[in-house]
Amino acid sequence: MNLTLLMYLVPSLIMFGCGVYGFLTRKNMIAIMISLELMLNSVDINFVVFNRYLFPEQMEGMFFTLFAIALAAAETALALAIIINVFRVARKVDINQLTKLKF
Amino acid sequence: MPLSYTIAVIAIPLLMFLFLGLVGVKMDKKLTGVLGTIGMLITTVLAYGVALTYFFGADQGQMADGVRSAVVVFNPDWLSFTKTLVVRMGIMLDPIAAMMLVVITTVSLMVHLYSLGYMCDHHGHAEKGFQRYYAFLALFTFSMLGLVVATNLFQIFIFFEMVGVSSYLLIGFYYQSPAAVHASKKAFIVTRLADLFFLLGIMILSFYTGTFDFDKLVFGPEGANSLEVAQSAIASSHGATFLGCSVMAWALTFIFIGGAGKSAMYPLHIWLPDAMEGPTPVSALIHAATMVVAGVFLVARLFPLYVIEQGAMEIVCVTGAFTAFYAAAIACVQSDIKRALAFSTISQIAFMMTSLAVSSAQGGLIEIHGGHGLGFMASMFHLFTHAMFKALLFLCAGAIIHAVHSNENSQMHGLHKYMPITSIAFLIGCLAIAGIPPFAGFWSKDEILVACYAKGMGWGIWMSMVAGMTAFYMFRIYFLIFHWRQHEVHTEHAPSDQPWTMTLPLIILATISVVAGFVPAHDLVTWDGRELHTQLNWTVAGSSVLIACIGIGLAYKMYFKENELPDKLQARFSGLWEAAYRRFYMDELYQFITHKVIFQGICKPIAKFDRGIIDGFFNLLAAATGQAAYGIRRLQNGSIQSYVYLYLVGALALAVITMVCVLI
Amino acid sequence: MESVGNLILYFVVALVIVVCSVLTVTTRQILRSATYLLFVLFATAIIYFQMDYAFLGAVQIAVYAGGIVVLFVFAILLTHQPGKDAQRIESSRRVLGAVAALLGVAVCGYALFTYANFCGRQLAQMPELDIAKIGTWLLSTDKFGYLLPFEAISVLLLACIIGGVVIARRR
Amino acid sequence: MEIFSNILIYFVIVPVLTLAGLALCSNKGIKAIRTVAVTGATVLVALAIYLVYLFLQARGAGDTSEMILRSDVMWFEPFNIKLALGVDGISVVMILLSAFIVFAGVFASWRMNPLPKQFFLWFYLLSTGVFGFFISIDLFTMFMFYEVALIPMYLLIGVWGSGSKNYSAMKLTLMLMGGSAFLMLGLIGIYFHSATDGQLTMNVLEIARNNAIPHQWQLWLFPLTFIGFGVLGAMFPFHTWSPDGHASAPTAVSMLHAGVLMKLGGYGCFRIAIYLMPFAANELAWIFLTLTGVSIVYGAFSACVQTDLKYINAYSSVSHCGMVLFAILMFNTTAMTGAVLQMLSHGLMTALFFALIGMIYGRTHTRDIRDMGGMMHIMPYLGVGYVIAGLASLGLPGLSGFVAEMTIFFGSFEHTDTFRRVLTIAATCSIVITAVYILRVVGKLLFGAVQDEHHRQLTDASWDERLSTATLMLSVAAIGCFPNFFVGIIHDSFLPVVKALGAMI
Repeated sequence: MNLTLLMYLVPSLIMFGCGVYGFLTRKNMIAIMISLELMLNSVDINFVVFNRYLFPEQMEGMFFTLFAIALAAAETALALAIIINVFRVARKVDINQLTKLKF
Repeated sequence: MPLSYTIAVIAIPLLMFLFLGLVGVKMDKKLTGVLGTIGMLITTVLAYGVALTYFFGADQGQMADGVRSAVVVFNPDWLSFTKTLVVRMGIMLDPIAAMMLVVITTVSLMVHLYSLGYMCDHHGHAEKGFQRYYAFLALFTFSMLGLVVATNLFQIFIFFEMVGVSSYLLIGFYYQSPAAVHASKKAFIVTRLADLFFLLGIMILSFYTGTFDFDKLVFGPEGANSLEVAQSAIASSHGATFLGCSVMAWALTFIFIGGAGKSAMYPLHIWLPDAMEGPTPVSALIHAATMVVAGVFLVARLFPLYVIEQGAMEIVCVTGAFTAFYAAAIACVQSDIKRALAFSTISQIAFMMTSLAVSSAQGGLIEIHGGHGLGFMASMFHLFTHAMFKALLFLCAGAIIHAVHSNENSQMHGLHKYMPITSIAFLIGCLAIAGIPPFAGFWSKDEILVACYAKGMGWGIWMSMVAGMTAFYMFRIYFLIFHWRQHEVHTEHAPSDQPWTMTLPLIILATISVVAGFVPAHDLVTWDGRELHTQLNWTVAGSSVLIACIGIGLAYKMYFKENELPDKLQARFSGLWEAAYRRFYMDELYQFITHKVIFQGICKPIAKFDRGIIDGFFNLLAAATGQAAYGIRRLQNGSIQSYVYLYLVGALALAVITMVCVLI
Repeated sequence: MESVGNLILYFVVALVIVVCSVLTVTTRQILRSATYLLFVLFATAIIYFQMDYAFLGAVQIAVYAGGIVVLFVFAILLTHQPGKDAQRIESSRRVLGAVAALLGVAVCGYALFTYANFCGRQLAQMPELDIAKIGTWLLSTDKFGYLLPFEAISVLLLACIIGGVVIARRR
Repeated sequence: MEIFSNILIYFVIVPVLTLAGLALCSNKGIKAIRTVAVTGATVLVALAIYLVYLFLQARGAGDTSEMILRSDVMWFEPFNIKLALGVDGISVVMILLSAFIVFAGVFASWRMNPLPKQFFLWFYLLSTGVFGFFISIDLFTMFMFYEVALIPMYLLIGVWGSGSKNYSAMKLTLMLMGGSAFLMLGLIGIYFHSATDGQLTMNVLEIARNNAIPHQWQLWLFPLTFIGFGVLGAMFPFHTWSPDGHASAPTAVSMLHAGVLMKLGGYGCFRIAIYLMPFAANELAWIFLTLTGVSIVYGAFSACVQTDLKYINAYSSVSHCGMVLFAILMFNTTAMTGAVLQMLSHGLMTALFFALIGMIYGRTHTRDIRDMGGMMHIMPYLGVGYVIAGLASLGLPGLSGFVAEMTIFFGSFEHTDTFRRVLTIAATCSIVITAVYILRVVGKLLFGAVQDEHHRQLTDASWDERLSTATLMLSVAAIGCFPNFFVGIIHDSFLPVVKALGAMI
């Protein structure tokens, strides 16, 4: 039995599905961020395995993932900073209740 | 140019109106009145000059071959509709115009003078709005003079409107009284309705003849009254018929309706009794002597056309005859002195109208050319005399009202003792209108009756009967006011004759009413300008005097001394009496039509339709757009999760579609 | 033919990924959620190692597991009282989310299994990849040179730093 | 630049300069603001009178060209858009009318509060649009100025209005913009069929000369343009913006809007819709004749039961403006002359009406005639003014309404077919209904007893109000007394159109 490309894609797909589910259902902003990370991660995996399996001579996928990780880190940091700030003001993190800026 | 100073007759009242209207407010009240009266006096002198020059003067271009023709003094273009159809504003003198100048200026001068006293309270202080009153009087006089000297039909229409407005302003002079406001509104709208028909008539007539000008319409190109243009116009429109009548008949009928509105012919008479809400001198000037005869004047002006178009003439005749009787019947039971006089006016104007209309019946067109037209002459003559004695009666009524502060004859009674001059003047007026020789009314009314008998025995008898009723109701009023029983003095001041400014016009008018019958009208105001040789028809004259005497005798019997007879008769014929007193419910009918049908039935639904349906549609459009926007906005709810959800749905749908496409 | 160790490792990793992913989004305690995420991230790192991208795996562990998750934990601790469960998610929302997620998975899975003819590929040989090479590539402008994205990311990170400072500053 | 030697361009430059002057004034300096505004208006009146003089001189000297004072400046080469200027008799009198109403409007808003500077800024922007529209003969330029005149309306009503001003401003602007959407489609269509071969053009005169719009296209484009302008001309059933809009607008804006802006509609219908598409005009006239005929009677009937002074006047405008379009559609010189006279007359007397209503409203703070009475006693000047305006409206000879209506009726009556005859007679009937509602309001508002004792303290018109209304009253009387002067200016300008229409039959 060999480890084919598909075998890596399937867990990644499931991870992505979980991310989507979490993103859609969670109300807590931090939980949403976590779901987002799941999705990002799954995409990272895809990039890497596609690169490794299909174009082993090249490095695009790997580098893209590298950058994506960096971006994700920055984005998460910023997002969490915002969430904490919002929490400081509104004392809540539930997106259903944070409707002050709506419309 | 001969007679060019006629312009001053028109211009002075206009200038007086502008002057009094613009700067009068700043001036002393009495001064404005005196100024107005002086202006009117000058106008009157000039107008007499014009009339005398026209009738008797050396040749001013008005006499040709023994025929008195029209003189157009000047006639500039005012408004061009097309190259040929041009409205002109000018002055034209012909017998009836010259006569009307005299009538209008005389009565107007009397009213100006009389108002100096009438428009003051008992202490001699002028009423509020005195300046305005004189300004409006001047405006009215101007408009009326402009009307009678009109050179074309459209000019008459213009001044018809102008006199209508002056009348509106004067009836509503006491604008804080709701009754006056209502009456002025009613007068204007009813006459306006009539003017609509007048306008339609002018439109039709001018369309087929291509002109408004009288010198083309009714006076031929060469000399007087060759009817070529009119005839050719009628011939040219001969094929054009509408609902079975020739277009010309329609046009003339419509024009008559216009005149009927102003002259208060049934059923457009309803405004005139209400118009008595205005100051009494105004009633004397406008609603007895001058403006109300504008309709008669109009028909007389277009007389040659009516002669050709007998259909229209019949309508005039029937309307006139009916109105004469109808108004006389109502006048017999009115208790308000001015109302009674108003119905009397309606009746008398109807006499003139009928007289005009019967005159054409003297044979065919050829004979008319030959010089008949007694009715025309009689009508104009009656117009003249009636203006004098009816103005007299109204001014007397004004003096009485001024003395007793009431219009109801129940408040008067027995005034002969207190106001002898007024009483005598009133009596002269009554005798004149009743047709007792030698007073003015006898001569003119006699000619009318002769003309009516000439048309047919029935017409003559009918009109004689109305003449008898006239004598009855006039003396009924007279006896009820001046006799009946002792006057009960209600106020501190016992009623008395009024100051000279008011009495002098009464005396002058009474004098005129006595002598006016001897004016040789048959030489002067004939329809074709030729002298008309008439002589007294003894049969008709005798019988009409007899009928008048019977009427007077009946009135004497019933009303000279207080007695039960009137009440008994009233109880006996209560239905009829009530109907006549309520003017045969014409006002109620109009009220129903205007308020229930037009106002409630048309205007309100239309306004509702506009707000509800049409505006509603646009609002609905806007609301639908707004709702759609709100609906779409819901998608933009700020929740990132819904966005993702929608995005997913969209992406999945795309994917599914792609797959399906690939599969197929 | 893979080595058995490799296979076992793969299955363990796959199992961890699937189970922990599901747990991440279903647990009602947010701190646990972060912890499960950590496991997923570690498992992902192991995949990178398996793929011979050692540097990437190291970055994954250091940045993601070491940095981001720590941030999450801090944020959670700052905004939540420990031990308190999140509210139960209403079922309609859950069902809708699940349907959407499952549908997405189903469509992608269907596509993978049906059309992706490359899915059976085996792991091929790859040239040696050391850190020096990665560093050169990152800063070169040749083919496989990534200077431009590198700089772009730098600028972006700078912006993020400034943004973070601005946001976090007390007013 | 050569174009600056054309006097017409100054009709745009003067308002723009006034705008600039106003912008330089400080918000507080009410005196400076008034001075600038009055100077601008006075210069405009002087220019307009000079233009009439120039026009008469040119015509007197035998210049029979369709438009005088022509000049063209290329503006946007690819589409051949030019700043094409030129006037004929109709534009000349329209410019004169606009100048007078702007003048009166400035005085009517003498005590405008708050934000007088901003008010006059928008007011003059609107005027710029109006004058620009009347002097240009290029479709694009006309449309542009048309929009310039339209948009300030929204702010003028929305900011300075009264009552439900937001709703009204929105309604008015949206409906008029809806109209301009139609119009724009129409104009684009005309442009693309403006020439059979060679250069497409926006110039009205050239399009008319080319006469190249295919007949089946005309049948589409004519309704678009006619309705587009008809909305502004308050044509039934697109008139509903008028009552609400006027009711909420401040005095001067109502004046300018009813007095001038609504005239843009009639002018446009004539100058663009009918002139450029005579075939469709002939074919489709019956539809629009019916609509406008309905407008006339319908507006008059609706006015009979309104209780708000401005509503009465707005519905009366529907009736009177219906008369304008009605007459234009009669396609003969007399009726069309009447239409322009009616535009002048309606412009002046409605402006007068709105000015007076504004002044009364400013004192009593109500416009409901049921709450007022006996005003003649309290404010005689305004009362007399109102009566004069009313008499002008119901067609008293000597005032402008009469000559206009009569010319229209007599012109319309020249047609012998039953359809037009019936419509003409129906339209003629409106003179009675007009009398009814005018006298009703005069009776309730001015006459009778004073309804509210507080009204007894109110004052009569101040000098600026007197000046404003007296200007309009004199103009109304001038047209009414010397109609042939105006007819002489207007009359010949219709000949090309009537000729084009005649060629179609």
